[in-house]
Amino acid sequence: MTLWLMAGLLFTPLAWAVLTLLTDFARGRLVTWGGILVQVLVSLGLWLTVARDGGFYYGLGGWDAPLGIELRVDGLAVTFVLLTAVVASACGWHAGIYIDPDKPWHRYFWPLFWFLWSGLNAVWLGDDLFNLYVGLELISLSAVGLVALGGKASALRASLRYLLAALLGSLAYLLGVALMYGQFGTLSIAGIASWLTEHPVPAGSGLALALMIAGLALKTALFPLHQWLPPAHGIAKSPVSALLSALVVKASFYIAARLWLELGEPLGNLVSAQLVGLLGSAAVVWGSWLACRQLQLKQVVAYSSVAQIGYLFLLFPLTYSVSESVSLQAQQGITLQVISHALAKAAMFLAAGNLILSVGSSRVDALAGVSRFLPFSLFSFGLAGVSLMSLPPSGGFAAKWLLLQASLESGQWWWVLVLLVGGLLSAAYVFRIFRASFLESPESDQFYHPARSLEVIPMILALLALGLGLVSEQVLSVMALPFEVEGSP
Amino acid sequence: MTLNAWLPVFALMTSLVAALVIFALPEKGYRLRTAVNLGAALVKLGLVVVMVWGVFRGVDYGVSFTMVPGVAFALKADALSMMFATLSAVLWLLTTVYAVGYLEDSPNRSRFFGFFSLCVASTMGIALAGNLFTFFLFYEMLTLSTYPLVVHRGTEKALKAGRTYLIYTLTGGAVLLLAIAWLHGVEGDLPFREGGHFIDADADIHLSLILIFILLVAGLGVKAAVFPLHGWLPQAMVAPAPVSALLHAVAVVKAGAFGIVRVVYNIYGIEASSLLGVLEPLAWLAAFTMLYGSVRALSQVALKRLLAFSTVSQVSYIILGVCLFGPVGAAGGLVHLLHQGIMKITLFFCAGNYAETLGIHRIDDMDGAGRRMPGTSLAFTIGAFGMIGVPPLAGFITKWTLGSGALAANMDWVIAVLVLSSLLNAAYFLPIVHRLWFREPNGSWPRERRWGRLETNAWLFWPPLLTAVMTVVVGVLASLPFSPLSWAELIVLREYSP
Amino acid sequence: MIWTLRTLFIAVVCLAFTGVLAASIWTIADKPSPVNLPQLLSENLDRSGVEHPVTAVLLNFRSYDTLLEIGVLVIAGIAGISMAKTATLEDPELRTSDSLLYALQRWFVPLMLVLAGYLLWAGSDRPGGAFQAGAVLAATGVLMRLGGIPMEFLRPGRLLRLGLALGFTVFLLVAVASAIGGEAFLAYPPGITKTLIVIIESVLTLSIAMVLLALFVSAPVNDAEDSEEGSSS
Amino acid sequence: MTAPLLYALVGAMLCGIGLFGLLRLSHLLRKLLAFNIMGSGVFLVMVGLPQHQGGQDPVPQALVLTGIVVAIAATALAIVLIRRYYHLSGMTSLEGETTSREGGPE
Repeated sequence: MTLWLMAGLLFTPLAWAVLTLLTDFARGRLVTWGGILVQVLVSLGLWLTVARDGGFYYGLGGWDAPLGIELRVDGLAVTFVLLTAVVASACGWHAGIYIDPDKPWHRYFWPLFWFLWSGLNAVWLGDDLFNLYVGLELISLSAVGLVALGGKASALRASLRYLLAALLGSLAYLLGVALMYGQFGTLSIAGIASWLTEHPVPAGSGLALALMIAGLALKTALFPLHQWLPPAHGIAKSPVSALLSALVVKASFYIAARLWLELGEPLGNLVSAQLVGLLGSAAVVWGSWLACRQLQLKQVVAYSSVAQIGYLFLLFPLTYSVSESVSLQAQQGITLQVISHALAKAAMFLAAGNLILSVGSSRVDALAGVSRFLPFSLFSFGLAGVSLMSLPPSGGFAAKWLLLQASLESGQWWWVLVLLVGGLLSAAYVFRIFRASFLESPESDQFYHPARSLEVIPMILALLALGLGLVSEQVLSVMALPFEVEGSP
Repeated sequence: MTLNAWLPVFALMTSLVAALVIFALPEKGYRLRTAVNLGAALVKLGLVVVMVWGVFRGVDYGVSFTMVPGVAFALKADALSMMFATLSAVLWLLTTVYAVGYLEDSPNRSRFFGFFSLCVASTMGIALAGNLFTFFLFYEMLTLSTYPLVVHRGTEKALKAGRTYLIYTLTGGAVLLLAIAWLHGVEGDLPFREGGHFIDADADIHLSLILIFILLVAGLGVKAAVFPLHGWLPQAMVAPAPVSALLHAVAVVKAGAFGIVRVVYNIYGIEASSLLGVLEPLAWLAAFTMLYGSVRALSQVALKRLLAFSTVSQVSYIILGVCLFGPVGAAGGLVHLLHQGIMKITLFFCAGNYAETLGIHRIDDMDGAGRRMPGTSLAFTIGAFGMIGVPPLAGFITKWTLGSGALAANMDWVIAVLVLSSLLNAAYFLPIVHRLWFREPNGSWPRERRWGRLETNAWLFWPPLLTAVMTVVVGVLASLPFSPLSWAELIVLREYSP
Repeated sequence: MIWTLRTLFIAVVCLAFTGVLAASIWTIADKPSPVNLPQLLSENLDRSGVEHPVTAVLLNFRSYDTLLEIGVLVIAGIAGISMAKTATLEDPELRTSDSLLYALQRWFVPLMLVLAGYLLWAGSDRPGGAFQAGAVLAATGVLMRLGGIPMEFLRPGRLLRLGLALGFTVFLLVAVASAIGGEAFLAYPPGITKTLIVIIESVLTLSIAMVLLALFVSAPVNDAEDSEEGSSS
Repeated sequence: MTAPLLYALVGAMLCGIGLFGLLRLSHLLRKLLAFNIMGSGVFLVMVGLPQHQGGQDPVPQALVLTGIVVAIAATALAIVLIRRYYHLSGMTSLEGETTSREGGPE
């Protein structure tokens, strides 16, 4: 059973990529919707399996680490697999209706979409440093392809910028992998971690971790390495933006977090942990501030991603040399933040796309008066905003609560200020959109209601983000499952 | 789980479901929307009445589950929450009736009533919250759902007021969250409990507790419009009259005041608060706000702004009452939660009627309006007299009880403040009453009204009269069981002898 | 002035980076690594079905890496041909009448094809393999294209897409088929490992050549027509 | 010092040079070349470092082969993008953009 679930997870996206490559857009859409169903079922199946039996290592091709590639199937990984299934299905469903099927180059949307998905699954489950690199590249290149698809010069510039940043990030990561392999002779994260628990830390190994995390931070667009993100996320088609902001940046963060949690205690140091946290805080403030100043709707949302990503990096200081309970709280908080941001941001981008479709302009001030038409998408946008502002009962709030607790308990009260100020700043940019929509202006008569199904999708995502806070205990409990270590090196 | 556990949830859901249904209804579905609105309000009132009876008999209503690791989402009905719940359920019904009339033929009604219902759902949640965490959850939801109501008119002025409102309340919310998170870090998850949790607190956490108390009051004080955090309230007056009525009489300011009551009684406990020495400064602040609001009200020219400053002053009565150590003063403060709600909603309904029917917004235009709209003006007069504290109206009961409580608590200066405040109340309300009845009309509205017809739309006419009658009734019958005063005494009894 | 300062700053940063990196390498090189992977590998080489250890690693022990790697290549190919929107890829400027090039072609194309075949075959016991062969094959295609020899299959039609996907598909099918046979994923059934690997290598060669060639010819020559949502308009 | 270690150290130098190029150069093709130089440096480190003491190690060799393919795919994609970008805008660098500067109005 597990075999089939793993196969479904890793190979059906690849198979669907090939299938959709051979068809045109309209048929590719049907094929994709079928594939989405399979993926959702498989992801759910694996999640249930892990929720029932606990996590395990899975050696691909019958070869265990360190010789072969091992996958780490634990609660966190399957939670993200499921999250990906939800968000990517929503984006795929939305894209099928949203994207113009008559443009010949749009047929390439589906294969790229499926490659992206397979890369994401590979990253969530990966436990092999080099395999993670290949997975990252799979994600980056398909994401760049999606941004550039059929674009004009500005889209190409954005995608080039994105590509160069992603490549530099990958190289830094790969250099770290090279050093790690040179030092430990294995590529398995679990192998390195277990060796480090029994032996003294060898000299010169901090740089490898630093390089990897720096490269991944660049790919995650941590301030001040964030400049590539807003143009790329802002200019892509809305379903693509949603995928990028919701999932793609999370993939590189996920690897960084995994590395830090497994290797950070022996190889890291306090200064760098605090520094990463500081950069995250700067991202929160600076990203929100710039989001307030953007004139384009999707740029607002894109800069908001920069800010929200900043929170994620508070994981580093909050898990370094603190008590077990604080570390757990911080991990839970960050996990919730990842999930709720993924859901909320996907909802927001999709809703923004619908709004742009409705008013025929991408500017914020073009929204004047649209509130009168009671656009469903505006409502979804607002509900997603509640989560971004981390107001209750959203998942964002639950995340913030846990992070507040972790900061207070570990005595690092300065992060408390960041969390509170960040919430207020995000309220500033979210309500800026609402302010525009509530303005009663005489000329706002033009309004086009997009198809209902386009509007329903962001609403579902937004409601999930909102409701996540109420069930966060249940969601987090899957992560805390015991992990079967047998078979680990 | 039994039905009892679910009653608070149902009470919460009535308005939540109503909100969702209303959002889904088309703008033109006027009848259906009104029916949903009134139906939900009536159902909610019924549920609340059942729970009041149950709480009186000592039934335990409550439901709770772990929401975030370490914290529970808890709904619970105790005597205090029923007081607030009753207030909002009764006044929601009346305000809905009023709003249906007030917004006749205006645009965006679907949006308005949707958020209006959400707002009431939040208020209900605040009333029924079983711990600070849950309280905060609904407290923020209230902020969000009132924003669209404040900016409802969509003018630049309204949007500016909305922004001010948000800046104040969201910042207050952030401070409150900090305080709650800190408190949680110190003591863990604290359910609201009669007598509080900190009576035997270690001396080494006293400083943290005092700091947390200050933060809590600062966070809650924004909504309660305690000086110097009151700035949003007069600006928010651009909202339509039913919103002002609801915001000022029931939802927002009361949520803040109610929160402070909860913190003092059910988190810290009155004795522990007194022991920590935090009550006295709070009492001084409340007293100052009482006087400050009244003084500012004196110089207002717009009727609704005057009422807003009057609210600033009146809400602090509640806080002052809470700070008086001793059962009598406490009852006085608590009962004002209800009394002020009833009186102030009357005044706002009347102000709305003047604006809607005669186009009066400024005080100097009110000359002689009493002849044109006697019913409304009668209601206004009763409300104003109540505010001043004329016996036997509701305001008198409050002030009398507060005064006795102050004496019992050996805080004689409070009497002076009460007297001074009443004089100031009279100083700004009596001239208006005088204008209404004894000046020649100078407005441009038609002088004579046609006989056989109400002075204004029936939907607008009856709610203020009804609340005016209530103002009289709760004053006259204050000593009967289930009167607000008796109920407040029941709460106090449970608090002081847990 | 600012330009120079900036350059200087970057230069100093890069130098420092190089220094730290070199120092780190120096330190690491001192100690033997705790896991002796080469030994483990040679112990298991028999079971891999290939004699050459690098090929064994690529196509057996770490075949998932290779599968994804081909995926990356296909992505690049897809993204490349999505840029080429012309129906015809005939580029008159490229059609040369240079007689020297013709002469070269006549000699080189067959030679290079043979070389590609040799590289592919050599992969099982010597350095070499699918990628090298594919690269040579692609170079042959480039040469042909420069010489103006029409290559119908490079039109962005189904044939090209099929070619792009071929190697990847076969690889994937083998992976799935092995599971149907009851093995773990990407585990080759014992006995026919060698055959399967040779098949995979051959189709991979074709696909790799196809992708590289497609990327070479996807010269974007027409204007984009799609409007963007986020761009200022 | 053995030959593999020398490779690794040269790789470190190439990394530095490539990084400098990536950060300093503005012409897109040069940036891309710089990326490839840095990539080569990384591959050299990857191959050189483990073989310094352990002797022949096929694993890093295989990894580098995979890495090269990935790098080639990325380079090819970048070139296609650069060509198309040049075709549409006539520009060869990302600088000089006035439309999407950070913070400024767009």
